[in-house]
Amino acid sequence: MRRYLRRSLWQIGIVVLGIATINFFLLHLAPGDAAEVMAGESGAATAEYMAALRQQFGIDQPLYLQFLRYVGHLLTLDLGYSFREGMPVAELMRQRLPATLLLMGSSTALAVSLGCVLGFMAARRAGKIADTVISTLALLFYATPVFWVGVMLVMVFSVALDWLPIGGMTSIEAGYRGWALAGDVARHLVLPAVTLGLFYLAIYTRLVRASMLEVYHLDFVRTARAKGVRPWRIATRHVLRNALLPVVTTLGVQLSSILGGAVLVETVFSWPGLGRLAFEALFHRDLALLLGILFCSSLVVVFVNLAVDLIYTLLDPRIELS
Amino acid sequence: MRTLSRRHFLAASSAIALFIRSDKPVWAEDKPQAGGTLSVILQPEPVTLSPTNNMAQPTQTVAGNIFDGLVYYDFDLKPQPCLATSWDLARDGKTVTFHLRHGVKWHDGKPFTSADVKWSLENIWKTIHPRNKALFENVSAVETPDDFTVVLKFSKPSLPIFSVLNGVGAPILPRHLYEGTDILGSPYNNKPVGTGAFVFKEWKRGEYVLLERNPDYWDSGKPYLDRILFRIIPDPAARAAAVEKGEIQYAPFNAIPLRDVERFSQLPNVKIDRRGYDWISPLLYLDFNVENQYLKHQRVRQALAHAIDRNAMARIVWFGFGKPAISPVPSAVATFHDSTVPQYAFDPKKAEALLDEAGFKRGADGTRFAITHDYLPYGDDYRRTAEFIKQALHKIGVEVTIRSQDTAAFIKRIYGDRDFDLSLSWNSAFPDPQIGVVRAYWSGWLGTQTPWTNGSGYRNAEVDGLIQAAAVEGNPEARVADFKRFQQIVLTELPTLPLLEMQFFSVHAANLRDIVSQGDQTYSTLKNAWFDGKAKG
Amino acid sequence: MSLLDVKNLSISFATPRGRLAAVRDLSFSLKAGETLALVGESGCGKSLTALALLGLLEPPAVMEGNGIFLEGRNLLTLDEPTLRSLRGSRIAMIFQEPMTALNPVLTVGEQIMEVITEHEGGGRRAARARAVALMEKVRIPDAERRFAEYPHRLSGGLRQRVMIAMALACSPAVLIADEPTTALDVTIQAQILDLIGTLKRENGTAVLFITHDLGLVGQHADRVMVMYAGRVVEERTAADLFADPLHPYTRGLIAARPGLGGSGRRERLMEIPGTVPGLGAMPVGCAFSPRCAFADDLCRSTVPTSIDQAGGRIACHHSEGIHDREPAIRRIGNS
Amino acid sequence: MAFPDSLILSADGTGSHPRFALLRRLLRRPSALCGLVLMAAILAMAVLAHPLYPDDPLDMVAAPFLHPGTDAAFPLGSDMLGRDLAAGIFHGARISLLIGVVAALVSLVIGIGIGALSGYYGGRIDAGLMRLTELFQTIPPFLFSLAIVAILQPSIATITGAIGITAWPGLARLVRAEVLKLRHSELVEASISLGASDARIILLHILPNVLAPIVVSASILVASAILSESSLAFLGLGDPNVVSWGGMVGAGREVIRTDWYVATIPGIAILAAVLALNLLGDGLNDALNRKGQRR
Repeated sequence: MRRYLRRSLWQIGIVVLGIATINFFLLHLAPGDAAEVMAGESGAATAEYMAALRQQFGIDQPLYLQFLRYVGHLLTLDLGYSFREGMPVAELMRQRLPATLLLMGSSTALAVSLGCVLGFMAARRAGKIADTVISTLALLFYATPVFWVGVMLVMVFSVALDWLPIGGMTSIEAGYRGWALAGDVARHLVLPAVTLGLFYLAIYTRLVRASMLEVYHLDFVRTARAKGVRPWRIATRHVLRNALLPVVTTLGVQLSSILGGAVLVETVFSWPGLGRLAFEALFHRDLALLLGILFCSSLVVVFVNLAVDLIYTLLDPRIELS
Repeated sequence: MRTLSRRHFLAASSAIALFIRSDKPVWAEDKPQAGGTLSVILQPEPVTLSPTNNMAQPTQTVAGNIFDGLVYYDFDLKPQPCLATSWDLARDGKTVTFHLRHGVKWHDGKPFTSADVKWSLENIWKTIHPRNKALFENVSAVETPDDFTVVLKFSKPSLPIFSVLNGVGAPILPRHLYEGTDILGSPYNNKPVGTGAFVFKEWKRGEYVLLERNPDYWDSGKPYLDRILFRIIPDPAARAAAVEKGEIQYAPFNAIPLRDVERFSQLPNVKIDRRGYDWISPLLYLDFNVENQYLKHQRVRQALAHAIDRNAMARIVWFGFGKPAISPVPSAVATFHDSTVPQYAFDPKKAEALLDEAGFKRGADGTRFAITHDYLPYGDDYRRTAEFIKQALHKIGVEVTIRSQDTAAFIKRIYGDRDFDLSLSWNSAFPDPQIGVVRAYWSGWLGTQTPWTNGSGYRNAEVDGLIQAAAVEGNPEARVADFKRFQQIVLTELPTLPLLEMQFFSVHAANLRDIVSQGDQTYSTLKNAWFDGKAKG
Repeated sequence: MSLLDVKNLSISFATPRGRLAAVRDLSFSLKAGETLALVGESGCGKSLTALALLGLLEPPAVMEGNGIFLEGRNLLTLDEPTLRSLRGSRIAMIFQEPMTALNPVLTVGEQIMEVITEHEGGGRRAARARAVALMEKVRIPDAERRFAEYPHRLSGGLRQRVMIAMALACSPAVLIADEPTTALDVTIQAQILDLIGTLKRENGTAVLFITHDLGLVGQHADRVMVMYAGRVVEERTAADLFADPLHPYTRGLIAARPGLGGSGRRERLMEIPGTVPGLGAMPVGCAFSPRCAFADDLCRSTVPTSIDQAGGRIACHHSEGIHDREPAIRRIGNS
Repeated sequence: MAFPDSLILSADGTGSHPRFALLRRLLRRPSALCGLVLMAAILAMAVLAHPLYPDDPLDMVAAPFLHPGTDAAFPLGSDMLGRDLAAGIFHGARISLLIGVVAALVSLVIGIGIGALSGYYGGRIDAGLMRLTELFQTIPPFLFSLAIVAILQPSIATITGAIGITAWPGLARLVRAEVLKLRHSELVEASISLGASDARIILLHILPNVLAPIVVSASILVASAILSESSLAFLGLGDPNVVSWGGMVGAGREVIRTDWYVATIPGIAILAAVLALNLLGDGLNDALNRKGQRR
């Protein structure tokens, strides 16, 4: 176990350093720098002003120095300072991270739980009407562009029916506190979480269905039948439990892709999350910020995968960490 | 449909104009009511809230509520007293004296004095302010005989400064918080302390900026609103939905898709207002890279101008929010605008003839030559303009490849690498051509890689001379004459094709009154705005 | 009285090109305390038969017949819930591969308990105690500790003991053991078969012992059915069969047998020339005729019916004269 | 139900060509048939684009915002600049499919290459390549392609490349696992002992046996590339010089509230394409995969 952890941490180190390197140099390939963006947005600029900005941002130095300094800071867990936003990257991310975790967490929870239920139902009725309906729906969710779903949900549930807010995370002007605030955030969360969740719901539904059908063909299911175990219990205790293993694996792999999806959903719903922040940082050439976000998201991914490995050992006694 | 109806266009615009005028007399007698929270769209999220080092619209829109200026501009763009109660201009135009308002306090309680103005001028306007540096260049000394008097001494007359003295044009920062610190890196840039009607409360990145009523505001009884909540909503369709639903009561700067505006003008709960943008006078233009092997020929540039139907562009691409521009000095800047300049009516035949004359005949495949077009990446309207131009030039045998990029890449390409053929952009003309217009033509900017300056690479000694002469001309009539001559030349040689005088618009809730009360409203304070009847909040 | 009576059972696959018969007209009965061996090469239909008896056939396999009577109740007419209640309690099965036949993510104890709780209900604690007792009964050493082990942690022999414990948990009337020892090595094999035999005697259980290995049959079965291509070709008492096999196929099997005790190797009966025909390619007459040294035109045109003979039943046109043709058999055996 | 495959095969196709057998197995499932028909329709659109709409689909030929069905000459209506949506859909089929297929090819080449090398050689090479794969899996793929497109500037080539270059890790892992299974098979061991070169073994003996999962993945890769392209376009990173469905959706998103059809019609085209490819993928999976057949 300890060896496993040590090896994992070592691997994390390599991966994270790799990410920092790739991103750093990729972004330096980009034409234009942060000073140019700020000058551009401000609609006026003098050469002196731009030089002052560049000096302030530290982007007037040679590339390798910038890189070494960045890596040096990373090693001390200092993510740097976003000059564009005028605050430390860590602080910016601390402000945005909860929103992203909430969105990703709730949409993943929705996708996995409902996906398991639907996939389970479809697998138990494989080839029947219910299966066809569920499988078709899942495919439709999968095939529909996420942002389109989002905009349509807003049209229906916010504009036409006026049940849910259009966007944002809270009704700031209402000044809610405590439970009222939680309720308010929950109301704001529904549409973005559903939008983002539907796509992954489709994936998990299909995955669970396929996985269960595969497990249904395994010998131990036949044994359970021969033992006279009730079909429901076979489905839940014998089949589902084994079918969940690939779901857990997929969960770890999908986590990083869900952050990409978050960019779209956060755009549609003005959700103040990291995905959108990363997107904007990219266009603002805010290297420190973008690197910080990618760095942290990869950390999260890596740690979730570690957790997945641990969960795996709980779910599947055959696997042992080594 | 390209044969279009100018009639339709006129009818449409006058209908909206009518409707704008109709609301004023009805409400003028109403007594303002206090209270309520105003939700405003802020798009995109500002970089900083300090108006000193960022001229971007979102920064200025927020800062205009926090910082009062020496003056504000009325609908005729004449300066009106604000922090300066009066001012005197010496006969030789070289000395200006401002008399400051008494009893004005910074939001942290410290008194506002002439020292703040002097410090701001010396440390900001003359040095780091991207636009004012050139205007205040000739200030040789600033004297503060007492706490409420500021005297500016100029080495040469500098009339254009009277067009930039509002809260964001010549921002005054609290000296006691900034002096001796790194101004660009000051923490107060993100939690600004001003003298204005609203006090900065909170900026939650990616979500909102919250301002609260300044209870100690010098203009007693104002502001009427309790709070202003600037909300950041990245998706245009979502912004439109929020306005329609009433979650947002004020959306300045074309914050919702142009197409929605047509529909919104039918809605009872929403009003559309095109005023408040007079001070900035936005102009959409197309830069020709005069170093390009085709575009270096004046006839080619003129031919391309004839090929673009700017009426259709205004009507279709900009949904009528704009009218064809004939000069880089917009017609709204009436004093300086010259309506007798050479004009380039939509005439594809003439365009083709000019190209033939220039020696660029259609090849076997119908193509004369191929060029690229980089458009300002500020949204779909600009991209559609580029697509419109591509198709228009295609008709006369010029193949255009549109290149998309983000802002940083665009600026580097146009002003840094100069690796472009056509480039679409807009800028603010401002009330005096010296501020916004001449930068695109003065050859002194060439080689400095400064954004939003001379993009075409144009060089004309006479034009340079006129620009420099007007800058230090003390006689207003002589300045007007200089600028008219300037317009004649640049519209003949056409390094830059003015496309449209853009008409920005604001959308606001019908029960929100006096949302526009000044010519520089959209960069200024909302202290006059109030909610009618059941106020929100 | 017989505990299990199978009457004219046929199993076939529904394919787009019509039905393909896999088991034809199978009839037998099984008495309390009796072990009946069903012997044949892989693919002859013996495993299908086992599943059919449990009612576990799945499409496209279908069965029909005049009845499968388990303690007098016709399984063919019962609904699924009733069938389920009989499976595991009145008729149980031990599978061939104890590794894959056990759920990898449940402890062996839980899997044994499950039979008890599913069929008899009762508290978990009581079920647990019984499960441990069962584990002891099948001679799993240190049963209390092994209860909480996962299958992959146990040896093959222990796993098969777990399977047996599961099968016997509710004292079934009939136990089907489908190649219970194929996956085990020889020493364990004997232990497991002895265990089954002992338990059978203690409980009066009827055992249907399915195997391809004639070597095991002699010691552990009372009667033997030899199956070829879906049909029973010979049914005799074990003693009779080994003393005097009457069907050419049986004779081939016995002759090819590598000495008593068997080795459990998977290379099966290579000594009989030819291969078992596919379901879609059945010969018109006797299915064995292409491989049979005695086959004549009659064999190749008419399917032999099963006739009572020599204390058993044999389906061969020439079984009565088989001894006259002895040299031919020897020739097969030596080739 | 477990019964030997040999039985079914001998029962099923007596000597028919295996490729037709595959097709027949595909056609037997209604969902795969659906996918096949849809895909054929989309291909037909791509082929017929030029004959039916010989003019530039970017031309402004109609009045702007002509709703579908109001003018027989423009059955799907026109967009905000008066471009014929039907012409756009037909021409867009070519570009969208091109982007999807080429991006998938890029992923396939990288994914198969890395997966095969990793699985075949094992050891250090495996460890190194798997670290690289993890690296690419850790960076959110969409964000990554977003960054690449933004930096290299949107054009059909950069969009395609960026999608392709970020989509391969899953495939690489899949191929690696399959290769690992085959690496020690008798066939491969025999080839090695006969002195066949590694390249020959990988190309001739291993990859053909991994073909089934690769074919299935390929169809899904094409589908998700088409989706990714539309997402990029939604965020304003499309190529304005060509008509693609994603680009059309992106162009229509501003008016999605007022003129829903402008974004919805190309959206439906994307949905149809992705649906078709997935149905085909599922069908192929069932037809190629023995396990799937057992149901």
